[in-house]
Amino acid sequence: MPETFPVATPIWCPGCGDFGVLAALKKALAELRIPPKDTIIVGGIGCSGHIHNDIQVYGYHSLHGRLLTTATAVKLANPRLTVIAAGGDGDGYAIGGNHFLHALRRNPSIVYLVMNNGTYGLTKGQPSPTAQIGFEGTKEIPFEPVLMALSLRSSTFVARGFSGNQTQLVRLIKEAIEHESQGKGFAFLDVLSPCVTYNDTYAEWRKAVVDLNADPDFDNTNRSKSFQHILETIVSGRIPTGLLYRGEGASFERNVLLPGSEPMALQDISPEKNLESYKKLLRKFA
Amino acid sequence: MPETFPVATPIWCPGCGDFGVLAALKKALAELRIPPKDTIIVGGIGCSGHIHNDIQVYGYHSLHGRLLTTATAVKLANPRLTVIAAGGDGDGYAIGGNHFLHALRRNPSIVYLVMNNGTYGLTKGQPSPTAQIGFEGTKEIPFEPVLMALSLRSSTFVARGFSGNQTQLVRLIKEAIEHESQGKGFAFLDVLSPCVTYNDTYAEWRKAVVDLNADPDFDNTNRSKSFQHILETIVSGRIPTGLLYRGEGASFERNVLLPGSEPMALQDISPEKNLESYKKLLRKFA
Amino acid sequence: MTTTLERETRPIQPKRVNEIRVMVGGQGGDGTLTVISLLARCLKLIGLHTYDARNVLSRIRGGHADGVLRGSVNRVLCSGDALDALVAFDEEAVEVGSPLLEADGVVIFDSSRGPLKKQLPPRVQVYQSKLSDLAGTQLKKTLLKNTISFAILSRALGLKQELVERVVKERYQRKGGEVLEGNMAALQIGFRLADEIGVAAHYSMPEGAENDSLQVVGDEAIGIGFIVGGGRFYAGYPITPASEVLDYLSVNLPKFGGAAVQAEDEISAINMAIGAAVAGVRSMTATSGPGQDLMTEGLGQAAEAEIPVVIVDVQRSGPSTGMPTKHEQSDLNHVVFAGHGDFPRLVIAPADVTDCFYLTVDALNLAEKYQMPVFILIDQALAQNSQSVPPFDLSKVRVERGKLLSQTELDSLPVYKRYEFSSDGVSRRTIPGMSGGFSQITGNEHNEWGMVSVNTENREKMMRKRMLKAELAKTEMPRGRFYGSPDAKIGFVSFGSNVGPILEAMDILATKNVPTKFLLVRSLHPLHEDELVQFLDSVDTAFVVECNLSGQLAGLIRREVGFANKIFGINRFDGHSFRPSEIAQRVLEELGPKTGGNSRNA
Amino acid sequence: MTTTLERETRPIQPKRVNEIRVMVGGQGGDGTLTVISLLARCLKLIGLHTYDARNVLSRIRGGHADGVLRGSVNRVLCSGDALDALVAFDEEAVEVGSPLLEADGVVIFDSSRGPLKKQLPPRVQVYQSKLSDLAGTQLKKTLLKNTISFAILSRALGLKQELVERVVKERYQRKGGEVLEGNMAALQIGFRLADEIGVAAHYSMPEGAENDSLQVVGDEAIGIGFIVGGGRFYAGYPITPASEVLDYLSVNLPKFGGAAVQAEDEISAINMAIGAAVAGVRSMTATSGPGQDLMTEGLGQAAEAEIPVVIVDVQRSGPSTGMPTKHEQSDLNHVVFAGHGDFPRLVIAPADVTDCFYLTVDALNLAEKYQMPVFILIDQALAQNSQSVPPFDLSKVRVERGKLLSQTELDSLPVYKRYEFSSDGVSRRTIPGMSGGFSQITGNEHNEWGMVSVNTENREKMMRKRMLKAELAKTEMPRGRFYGSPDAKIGFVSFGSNVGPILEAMDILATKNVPTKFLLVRSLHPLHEDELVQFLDSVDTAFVVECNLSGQLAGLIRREVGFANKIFGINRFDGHSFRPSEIAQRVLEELGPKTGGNSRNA
Ligand SMILES: Cc1ncc(C[n+]2csc(CCOP(=O)(O)OP(=O)(O)O)c2C)c(N)n1
Ligand SMILES: Cc1ncc(C[n+]2csc(CCOP(=O)(O)OP(=O)(O)O)c2C)c(N)n1
Ligand code: SF4
Ligand code: SF4
Ligand SMILES: [Mg+2]
Ligand SMILES: [Mg+2]
Repeated sequence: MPETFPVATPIWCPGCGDFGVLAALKKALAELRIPPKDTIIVGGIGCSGHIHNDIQVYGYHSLHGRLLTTATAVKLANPRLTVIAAGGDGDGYAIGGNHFLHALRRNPSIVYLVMNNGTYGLTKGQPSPTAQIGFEGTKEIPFEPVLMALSLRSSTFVARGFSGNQTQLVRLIKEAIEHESQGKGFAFLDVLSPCVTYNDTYAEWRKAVVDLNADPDFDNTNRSKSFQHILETIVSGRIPTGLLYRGEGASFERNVLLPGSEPMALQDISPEKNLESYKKLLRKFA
Repeated sequence: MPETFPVATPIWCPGCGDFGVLAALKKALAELRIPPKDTIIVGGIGCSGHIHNDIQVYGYHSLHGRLLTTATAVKLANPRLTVIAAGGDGDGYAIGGNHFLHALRRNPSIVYLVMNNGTYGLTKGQPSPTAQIGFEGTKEIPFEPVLMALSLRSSTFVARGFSGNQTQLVRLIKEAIEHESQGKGFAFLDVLSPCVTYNDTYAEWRKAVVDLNADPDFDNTNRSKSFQHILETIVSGRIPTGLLYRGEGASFERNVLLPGSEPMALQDISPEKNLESYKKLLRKFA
Repeated sequence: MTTTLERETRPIQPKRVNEIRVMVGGQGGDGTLTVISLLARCLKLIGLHTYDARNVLSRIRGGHADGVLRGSVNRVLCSGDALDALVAFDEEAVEVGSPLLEADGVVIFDSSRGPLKKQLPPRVQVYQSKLSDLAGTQLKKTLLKNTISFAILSRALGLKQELVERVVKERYQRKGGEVLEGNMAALQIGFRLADEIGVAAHYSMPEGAENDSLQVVGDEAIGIGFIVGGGRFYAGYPITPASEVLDYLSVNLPKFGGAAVQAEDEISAINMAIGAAVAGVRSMTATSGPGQDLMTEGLGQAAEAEIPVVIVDVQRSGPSTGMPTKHEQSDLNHVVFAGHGDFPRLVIAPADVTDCFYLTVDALNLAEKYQMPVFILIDQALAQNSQSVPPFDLSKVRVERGKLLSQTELDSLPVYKRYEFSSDGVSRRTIPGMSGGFSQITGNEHNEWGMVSVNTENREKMMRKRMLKAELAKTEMPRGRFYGSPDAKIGFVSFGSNVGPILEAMDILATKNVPTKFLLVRSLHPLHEDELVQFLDSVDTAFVVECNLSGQLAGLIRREVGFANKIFGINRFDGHSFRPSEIAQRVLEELGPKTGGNSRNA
Repeated sequence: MTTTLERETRPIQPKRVNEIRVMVGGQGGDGTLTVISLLARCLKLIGLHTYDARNVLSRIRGGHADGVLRGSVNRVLCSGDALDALVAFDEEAVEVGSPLLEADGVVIFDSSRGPLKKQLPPRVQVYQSKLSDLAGTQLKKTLLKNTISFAILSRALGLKQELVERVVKERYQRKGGEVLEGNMAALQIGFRLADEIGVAAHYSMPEGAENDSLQVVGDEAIGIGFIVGGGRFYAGYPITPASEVLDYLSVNLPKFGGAAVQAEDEISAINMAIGAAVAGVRSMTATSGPGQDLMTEGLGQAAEAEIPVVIVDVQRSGPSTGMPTKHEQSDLNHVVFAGHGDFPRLVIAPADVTDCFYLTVDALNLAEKYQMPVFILIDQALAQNSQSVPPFDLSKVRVERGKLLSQTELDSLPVYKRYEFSSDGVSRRTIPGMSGGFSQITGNEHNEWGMVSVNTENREKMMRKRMLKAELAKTEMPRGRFYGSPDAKIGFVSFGSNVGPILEAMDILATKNVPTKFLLVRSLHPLHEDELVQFLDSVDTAFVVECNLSGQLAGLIRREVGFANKIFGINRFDGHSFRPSEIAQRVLEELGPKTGGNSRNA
């Protein structure tokens, strides 16, 4: 086997929440024995968006905010791959908001990990759409990605973890990867991952997080009930975490691809291979 | 008073739902006696996006999908104006989805009318994000803009009308304009407006629409209950209409602008006017 | 209601022609353009070549719309200068079409809304009748006026009734039932009407066997080329006049295990194309100006990260939303220069439908061999007007994947680096799923491994590596085509669908003793300087013909090879293609009384 | 732990200098750059002019980062070629800085992680000590190593202790408490350390009274110019190296009843700027390459719909995400040519911080007078490096709103048409809220009323109307600046922050008997052909100096005025600004043994 790229040392500040996400992701991949060669991480642009450099799998560093649309196409091109999109909250909820919406709508089987710190770390601490009121003068009510994810009737996996809770996070990432690998659709996992340099929310978040899956009243298969439960939790000043919703629906690749056909990426596209069908294409115009 | 542009004859196909939206909008503006000179309609790109040509007020024809962000800035520039953004579902929910999300998040006091026909009329009938399953091969579950609007905790006005129900539509547009004029925030009104040429849903929609405001059990001031009610209605095959949610929150212009200051658009910006404060700016660098 | 076909009483002798030009005009969306396609089919069946052009508004119904069909024993690449016949469903259509009519032309007019008002030249033969009313009363469907008019038109053109019936039948066979019956009935009504009042055969065309040419529009030819060239993933967002690529591929790609995705916008479209390419699929996106603008960032990403992707730009009238359905060639500057930073890209400009097919295959090969974005730049006329073309030769199609490694090749390497420096600037590629091929693909500056790097030496080498690829790719880019007399001192330089009008303008000029020659450029970036220098050296005056105001091609030429003082621009930017006569006219005006003189600089 | 300042024993004589150049280097995010700004303040207080430059990575902590400060009795516009002193917090900083050190330079090294390994030239004076450890043990805050080092540095530079104390006090006054105390304590530790082991004053600078210049970076100067020029609405999305404009305006615009909105992306930012402009507000957006790409469609919209908007492009190393924190000048092609279709735009290129201020005011006036998008194109070095500049003269600021009507003027018109044809192409503007001023503003082609139109005659007139505006605007665009000996046969042509290194390169060349001259271009589009023609006519060789690989400025010049055979490119694209010596060197190499000879074409 050829020698390939040397895994990088993370660029993050000491204490950055993203270290926890990286650790949990590595653990989850290892525990599930996902073959690295069949795994691709599509990173966003931001501090978080460097995560693909730090694991020995295939990596693609997308444009700012475009990781989901790129990852969707990777999946269509080769559904045998485990496709993990991972980026920041600025990347995903500010500039990338529309692709988030449409990924939820299409339900491609990819994992989407958002390292949510309420700020734009890499550009030095501007408020992101999830910034808490008061941060850097923010006055708008923070955007709640998990509620929005629930609001799309096609969403099938909505979860939130916390970089400070590794046990839960590893479990959630594993469940997300399983959802993806089984072709069940879009596995969305928002991870609270504090930016210790610009928006150090560790202490508040540690106090506020609550694992809804620990609440016997919480039903994560009922969209409206989950919505209500999450909303109430937020209004009461706590932060809901856990696997917040799990539903069923056809995945995008199932809707789009010819059942049973060879992944496009692996097809023999030499013209001889399809000569007869190509001739048919021409006949339509004769 | 100078003679100004001659109001255009709509470009729409005979029977297009957009005629009903135009009629209702004109009626609402007239009944509320909104001064035309203080009104601006920001149109999208699409058949629907020509509506601003058909009323004698100020008109701006935005780029495809960009009407909301443009309209938001118009409002900040001059909060005294009545700002109405009006466009199609392709414009607003496909290419423009991110600005929709962020308008909901910021809550600027503008009206947003979407002429929703489930298709891209002007480009000849491709499915839009709200296309029904089966239309032109659509397999994805249609996007529900009203649910998404509810999922943003900052939304303050979420409604749906039907071009085929003028009484209700006029009422809803009036309520939306009042919300806007009173500076209460973003008044979102999705209007079912069939495309008779490419996706003629008149008959189905007429059967399916239900006015939730007529249901005494429906509480449009409770976000989760409304969410649940709408979702159940949809799942049961009907289409919820009416004023679906009304809430309170600071508007974007309130959050952003210096209280009591003259609208930027009307300020005297001659340098003499602010010489002393300009000098102060320079002193910071001395 | 009685119908009368008001006929004037001059005796008509069928004129023998090698070519026929017909316009059908009416209101947008009422199916008048169907007449054009029915006629095109008829002419093909008797062995003629066709060219059609459509002129519509950016609205679905209403407003003037027309189509022109030109049939000829020779291949034609534009709709020419004049019309032999005009089918007009309203007065406006007569306003639009009649100025182009030959002196002895024929007009078929639907007088349902009143008799023709427009005064036409004396030798023009007008047949008018209340066609819509007739269709309404007798067939309960006013739109069948189209088919009625087609029957009358076919008589005036001297076409055989069986042929016409066969074509209409074929056309509506699939829909069957009412639709088929209605149209067949309408035909009969039309024939009867024509008989009743004796519509003469004004023209007689050479009739041969059906020719084997294909009738295809440029957008479709690109779609076919894409599939045949091994393309399997397409992402696009609807936009005039590029939607036909999406439409064609949506229907046909799935048959090959591929997918055409309607993205949420053009940013998504190009990033999807990039994503599929990263995974190892030949991918493409197509759009027009506004969408191109939105793809600018993705373009630079593909170049920096060395991802093969083909981007089709179907030009329409800009700037901004502009005139969405109208023709223009004004995106050259954009496709050549847009995007921050210096990076390589290739811009190929097919000039006819045949080019659209073959050059799309070339574009796919170039993209993959040189691992960079490749533009196919066409214009509305080329994209949407159908041309008769010789059947595409599938045996000429090659799929060349460049340095894409097989697993066996990869296994034999001691080290694999995605961006390894090499003598031709091209590095070996792997795709996810291969063992031992891990790579980091990134739009950041990177080292050979694909890891982010700001090392200055590495930076310089990486920049030169990428640029070198474009230089080498140039040797494989399509060469220009030369036409005309080598000795001529008056030259044309142009690209895209202008080839049609220019070739005919050259014929006109030849008849006026102005010999000309013509360099049809087919690679816009990099330009083949050698062919331009040679051509420009050899002429006194070079007319650079382009459908834009600012002379974008002329600007590129000045930038790359100079010759500013020989270049004179012939520009049109009103939303329409050039007409041959207009080009000839402008040349003559410029040359002044004594032809061949040196011209002033544009 | 005992601290030792290891001192070599050569006796030091303070060198009288008119200029001092200091680098401080360490790990990103650990505050080493604060030393630079403290020093800058000190030098200003003794009457010197300063220039600083920062070299950081695109990460928040870790990785090499350094800053260079140059203080001088004259205004300086670049960091020059060499260093007098280097403060290094790690070995890497010594690697980076030492090659630039003067033979008798000074190094202050933090040896907490071990004594300096790097072998330095014999006359270099090294002071090393465990500064971080000292700060950690004595002050419980290792970051205070910076302030300690500053004390030592100030000694080596011969600065007065009171001055240094005053500056540090001023700096931390606002934060007060622990922060202020910590820093003051650190200073004392530093001074004591220096005393203990007798750090010599290596330099002696002329000391005068505080000068009245401002120390400003380009991004801020644009922000100030914007406010003073009447700008009230700004929308932007964070991006290096343009974020400082957003930061500055977020703090300062609200004071004037304006707003700086952080948009969700750059598409939103430009469309917000457009929206505010439609409503009548002077508006602006700023971004760097990736964001510029995304603004392309909005640019065309502003041009077609004739909306005044100012767009600041702060260039960084491209393409794509590239090297986000690094310098480059490679967006010329993009800002001049990006966008489908033909449309007018203006591109202004400030060359120094003073220009940034005044030309922003000009840009606002031009945008509104000619109702079109105006670019301000700067580069990372100009945007983020601070310069000492003469106080901006507010009395020179004019706000010219062109044909924006007052209500009274509007009342007197019989007809109001937003896009009325006029002799200068500019139409009268109204804003919503005015009575009788209804208009339709659109990016579609339109007639004078602003109603969608595809009429061919109207189209041609509207296209020419818009283009005419750019031609007329040109007469008001900033002219270039000329430097050097009029008779020189060797010329430089350049733009932006290259002015600094080129002027110093000219001095170097003068000492080698190579007289040169220099045309600093400040309008990139339209170019002032006259000044270029005159300049290029007058030289044998023109070195076009630019920080990009492909020679974008050279390309523009060739396209517009030719002279290809006189133009020779000096290009740098490794992420750093030119150094004066490097430019001089390249000229000498090119000219070969006999200076002044004709050079080959690039
Ligand atoms: C089109 C574009 N706009 C702006 C930027 C600059 N930029 C780089 S990272 C970033 C935001 C990072 O925030 P987030 O995604 O939350 O990541 P974090 O650094 O917080 O992990 C921005 C705006 C860019 N690279 N591209
Ligand atoms: C950037 C861009 N992409 C594509 C288009 C082409 N386009 C024009 S209208 C339209 C969609 C119209 O659909 P919708 O908004 O639903 O309006 P409708 O016509 O149905 O009222 C599209 C894609 C465009 N104008 N600009
Ligand atoms: S700036 Fe914030 S998000 Fe970025 S690496 Fe540092 S702690 Fe993490
Ligand atoms: S195409 Fe559809 S949406 Fe457009 S005008 Fe016609 S009916 Fe209305
Ligand atoms: Mg973040
Ligand atoms: Mg629609």
